[in-house]
Amino acid sequence: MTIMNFVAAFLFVLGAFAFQTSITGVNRKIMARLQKRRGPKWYQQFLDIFKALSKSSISHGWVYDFGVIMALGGIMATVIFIPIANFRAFPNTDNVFIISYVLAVGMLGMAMSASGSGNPWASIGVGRALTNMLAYEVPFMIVVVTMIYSFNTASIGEIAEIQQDLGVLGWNMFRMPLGTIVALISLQGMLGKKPFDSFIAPAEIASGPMVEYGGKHLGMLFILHDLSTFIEISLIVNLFFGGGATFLEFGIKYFVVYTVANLVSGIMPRFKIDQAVVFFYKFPLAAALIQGFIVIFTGWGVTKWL
Amino acid sequence: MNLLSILAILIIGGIAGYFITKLNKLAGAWLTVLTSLTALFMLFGIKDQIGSTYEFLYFTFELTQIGWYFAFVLCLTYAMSAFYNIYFMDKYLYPNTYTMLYILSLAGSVGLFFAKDFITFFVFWELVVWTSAFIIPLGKSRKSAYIYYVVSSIGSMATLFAILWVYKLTGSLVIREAFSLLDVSTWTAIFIFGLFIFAGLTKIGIYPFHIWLPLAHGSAPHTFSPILSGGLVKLGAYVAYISVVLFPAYDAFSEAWMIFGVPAPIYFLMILGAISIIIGTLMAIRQEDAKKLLAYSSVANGGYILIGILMVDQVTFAGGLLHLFAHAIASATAFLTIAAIAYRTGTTKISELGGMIHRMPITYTVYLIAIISMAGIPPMAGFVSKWLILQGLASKGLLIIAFAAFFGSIGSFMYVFRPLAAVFLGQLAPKYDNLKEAPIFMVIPMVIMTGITLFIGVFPKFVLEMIMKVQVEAGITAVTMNGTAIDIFNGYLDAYHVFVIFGFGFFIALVLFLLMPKARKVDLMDTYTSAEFIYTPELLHYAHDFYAPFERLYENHPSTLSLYSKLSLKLKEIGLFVDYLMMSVKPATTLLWIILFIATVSLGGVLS
Amino acid sequence: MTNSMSNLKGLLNKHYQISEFEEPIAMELIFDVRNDQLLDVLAFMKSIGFGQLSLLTCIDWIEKNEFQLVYILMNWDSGIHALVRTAVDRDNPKFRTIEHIYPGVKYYERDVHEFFGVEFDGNEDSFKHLFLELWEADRPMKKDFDPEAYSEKKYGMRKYRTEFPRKIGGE
Amino acid sequence: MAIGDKVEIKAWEKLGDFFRGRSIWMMWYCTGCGAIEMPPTMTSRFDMERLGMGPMATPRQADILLITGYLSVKTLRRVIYSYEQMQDPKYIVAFGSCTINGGIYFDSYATINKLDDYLPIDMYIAGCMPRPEAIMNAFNELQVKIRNNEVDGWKRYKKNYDQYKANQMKAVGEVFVHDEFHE
Repeated sequence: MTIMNFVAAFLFVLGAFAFQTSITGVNRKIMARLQKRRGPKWYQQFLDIFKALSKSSISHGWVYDFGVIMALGGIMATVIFIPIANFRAFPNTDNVFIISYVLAVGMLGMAMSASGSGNPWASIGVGRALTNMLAYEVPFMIVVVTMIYSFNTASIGEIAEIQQDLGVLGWNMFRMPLGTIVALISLQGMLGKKPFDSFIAPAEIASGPMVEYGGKHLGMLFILHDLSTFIEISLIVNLFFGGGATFLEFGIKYFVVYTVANLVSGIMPRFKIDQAVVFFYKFPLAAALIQGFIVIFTGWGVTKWL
Repeated sequence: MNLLSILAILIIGGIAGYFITKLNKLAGAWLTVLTSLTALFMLFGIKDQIGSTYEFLYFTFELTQIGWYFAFVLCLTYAMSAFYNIYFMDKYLYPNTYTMLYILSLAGSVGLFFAKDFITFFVFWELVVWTSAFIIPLGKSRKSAYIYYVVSSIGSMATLFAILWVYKLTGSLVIREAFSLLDVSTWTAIFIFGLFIFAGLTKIGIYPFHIWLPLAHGSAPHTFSPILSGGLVKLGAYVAYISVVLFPAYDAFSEAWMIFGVPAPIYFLMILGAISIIIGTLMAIRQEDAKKLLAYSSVANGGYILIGILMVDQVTFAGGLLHLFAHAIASATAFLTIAAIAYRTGTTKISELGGMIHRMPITYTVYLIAIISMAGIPPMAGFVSKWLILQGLASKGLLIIAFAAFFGSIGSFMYVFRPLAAVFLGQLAPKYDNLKEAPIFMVIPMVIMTGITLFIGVFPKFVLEMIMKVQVEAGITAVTMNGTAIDIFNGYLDAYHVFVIFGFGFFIALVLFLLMPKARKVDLMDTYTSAEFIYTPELLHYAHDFYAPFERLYENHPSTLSLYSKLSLKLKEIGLFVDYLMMSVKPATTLLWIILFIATVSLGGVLS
Repeated sequence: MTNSMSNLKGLLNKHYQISEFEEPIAMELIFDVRNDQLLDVLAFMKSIGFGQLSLLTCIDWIEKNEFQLVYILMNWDSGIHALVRTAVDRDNPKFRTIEHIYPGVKYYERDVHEFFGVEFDGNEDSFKHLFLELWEADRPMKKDFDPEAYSEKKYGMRKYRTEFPRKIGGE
Repeated sequence: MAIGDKVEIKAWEKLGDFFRGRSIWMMWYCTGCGAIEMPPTMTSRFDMERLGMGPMATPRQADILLITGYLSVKTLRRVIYSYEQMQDPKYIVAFGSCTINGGIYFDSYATINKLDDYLPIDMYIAGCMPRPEAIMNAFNELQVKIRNNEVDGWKRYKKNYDQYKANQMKAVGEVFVHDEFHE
């Protein structure tokens, strides 16, 4: 807990923000090419965020501001917990449950400030966001539990290292294929990408919780969105694709996973919120439980390997 | 200053309370505050006399670590809720009986935790059941008191039967001694274990016996529901502790059938706990009344506690006990905030309230921290306990229970957020314009409880040390701590580091926020309504049917209450039929009985 | 389908002595009715199958100094559109409501009142405004209302400078 | 304050202009017949996103309000209400001649003739409805002007606010309508 840790953590957060925002910019170009148009410049996402920060803003009361600050603070703390390629801002804080629950602090902060804005659309959007979270989080967590049970550790960094020691075939993508499919599906829900983004539907509920945000609040929420995307994608890369031995390897895997998620979201329609819940409690939940029972009872893929 | 003096103060205080409140209601209320506070401080006084036993008439008490821990939780909830009596006393029909029953129920539960033999245990158990059964009808409905009493007495009768059976088998009534002498076949062991834990299931409100909890908590007087869900539910946890740890459950079922490495009867009870988590969460999400919502959340959290205690291992057991503490504080605080709102506005229905934060900001912050702890989000105490439970379940590989645990914790985000958004945030109705903040003696306990939740959330060492002593006393390997971090074999949680890093992140966000030009304050009604003009705040407040799309999924859900009423109707029919057979005056039935008699006699002759 | 058209005309002629009919296009019948007969005719038409009142509108004949109310009915079975017309005095436009025959006419009567000023007693809603917000001038659809003058007075016209640019080749 | 004279611009506004000039969010409020020209401008043939522009759902998030064509009195009330909900700095682009002098609806009792009386317009696009090329060219032009800090519609609105309000009251009577449909 020395000053160096805090400086490293701050630089890490800045780096994560810069890295993810530029990848979002590149992906906006890829999405444009998907729709046969040229798309913006790669640094357009930076321009949007700093433009939003430069505008004047309104406030609906202290909880409206406090919620946004708490959300961004929670998300920045979660970014500090993420281990990448043997870099850890603080030792021993990369526990899976800590990351997924501090992520919930960010969600709760934004939900509180959105409802505090007094707009009914914001409350409807938040209600949908929490229902959506109930849908995608449970199957993902079951897969994570099976992983903790089989690797006997809940720290993401150690799980990534174990996969790296076993070489390329050691990645959980090959060891637990069903689990990886479930994780990628719930990744769509985590990122709020197309099939499961009914809580920020722009035309239907005027972009849900974001309805009353403008100026610096909107800029901070854009930063929050990019950082939470960074957290979720690096969570998936570390747990299922063997994390990176070096920053470069991690970056490539990160880009591939994010682009695949973006392309899937480019072509998918939008589920109604109760359809999303029903969908997640059919195939993904069943696949997660089957994967769990395979690993626990027979040990394939973890203890016994071909 | 020993255990007997605490019990003496409580019992004498209770009886004296009856007469004092007759003279002056306020004095009676202050009496409840003083007695529960002295009980709490004296409890700390006798912390070093662990292990000593006491004798009084034919009651014997023994000061154990586990008893001390439970008594500490109970006294804390009682003391904090007692402050509310000051304001609610003149709202009750019979204030004097209320004070007496209030203090006697605390005396009952404290005596129960330190009972050495079964008789003392059962006497104080019945004292608690009776006193709380009479307090509940002081609130809105009598029917819920009947259901509460019936379900509790089923549990206590089952436990009484088990006690007498153990007494017949071992000849001793002292709890620890009787259980150690007991060596019976697996099936009788399962039967005794089942009967014993029955009282625990009914008190915690586990699946088949959870029907009384929402009714009793929902309609109990505003100051007693925090105690009901914060304190009295924990009695069931104590009985579960006895029937799993003192009664050698794990080695009694060692050769029983094993599922997932857990003996079958214990695994069955954990499944019941898991079901009650899921049912509690689903029902809490769709409640319209804030108190019923919190009652169902107690059902869900009761499931967590039961699963934690049943596991009796290093991590999940500690998680269960810590969750007991964290849930007691968080649920009591949440109920107190709802009571404060009911005191000011007179209603607890979510759709009738809105925008309370503008008039009651302190109550809002207290409620916010309470639900952060109930939902198990860092940096609150609820997170540490849920973390322990989830780590334990993950290490044992119990997938179904883990599914229920995750469903419960993610679902708790939904139902804790519903009152936050619909009652506290959103538009303020004009009729609540001149609302004042909760009075001073309501704010004090709320702030203390919030401080405790936050403090234990950041430094769990203080409560975990008590739990480690309990684990050592129960013969389990205690959970290991190094410095402020919990360091177990498959996980590492330094709550203090998490809090500091969260503070660091918050600081960066705050600096970024203050760097930018100041935001212009805008009224709540000046909001985006797609360019249409709306002037009445009630129209613009989204509170009724908050999770409508999700609730539609399980609209016509099967309810256990209707199952029981169907059973009782079936019973009535059988009764009527027997009555018709035996009591009717028609000659045909007497003729029937004569023929039957002759047939049996002649048949008997043939057979022999 | 002509027989239903012809026996419709026969019925109307027998009961209400309406003789002249117009059929501008197939399946459409237009005829005039006196004021006092209108309610009976409409009730009669509804009874023989004209269940839908598609529209009530009004025409301002300023030279004949009368408003002409047109009720467009439709018969779902035979597919015939019937336009029942009646005249109302322009200076004192009073008429009775037919809400009890065709309830749907409530908002049409309110619309006609707002734009023409015809009062339908018996339907007290019709005196409230419907489309025009905060309107204080005369009824806009009447022919003696000059919209251009109103627009100029209320919203003002853009003044264009009349002197043209200097001659080409000037400095 | 004519646009011509350069007032001393604080560094903050200069930096802001750099970003505001390259990323503009359009409010999704189609007021007239020109709105149908926006989809082709946004989709693959002309792709407005190349300029860093995209639609946003609510006035709080948007920077630019497009008045696309004729503007009836009732819509003007809603436009004024939305315009005032937008965050500074905000711009208005008016399409076609109906916003300049009433266009073909100059003699209608329901539509206004001179939008400039009621709202500060930053840019007009000629054409009875301008094609996407004209719209893209106008947006490009607008972005250059924003970068050089020459767009001050919102400052004009704030400076002579009561003049604008007086004009609005003359035409609209009362922006906030109280009747049975808006209680």
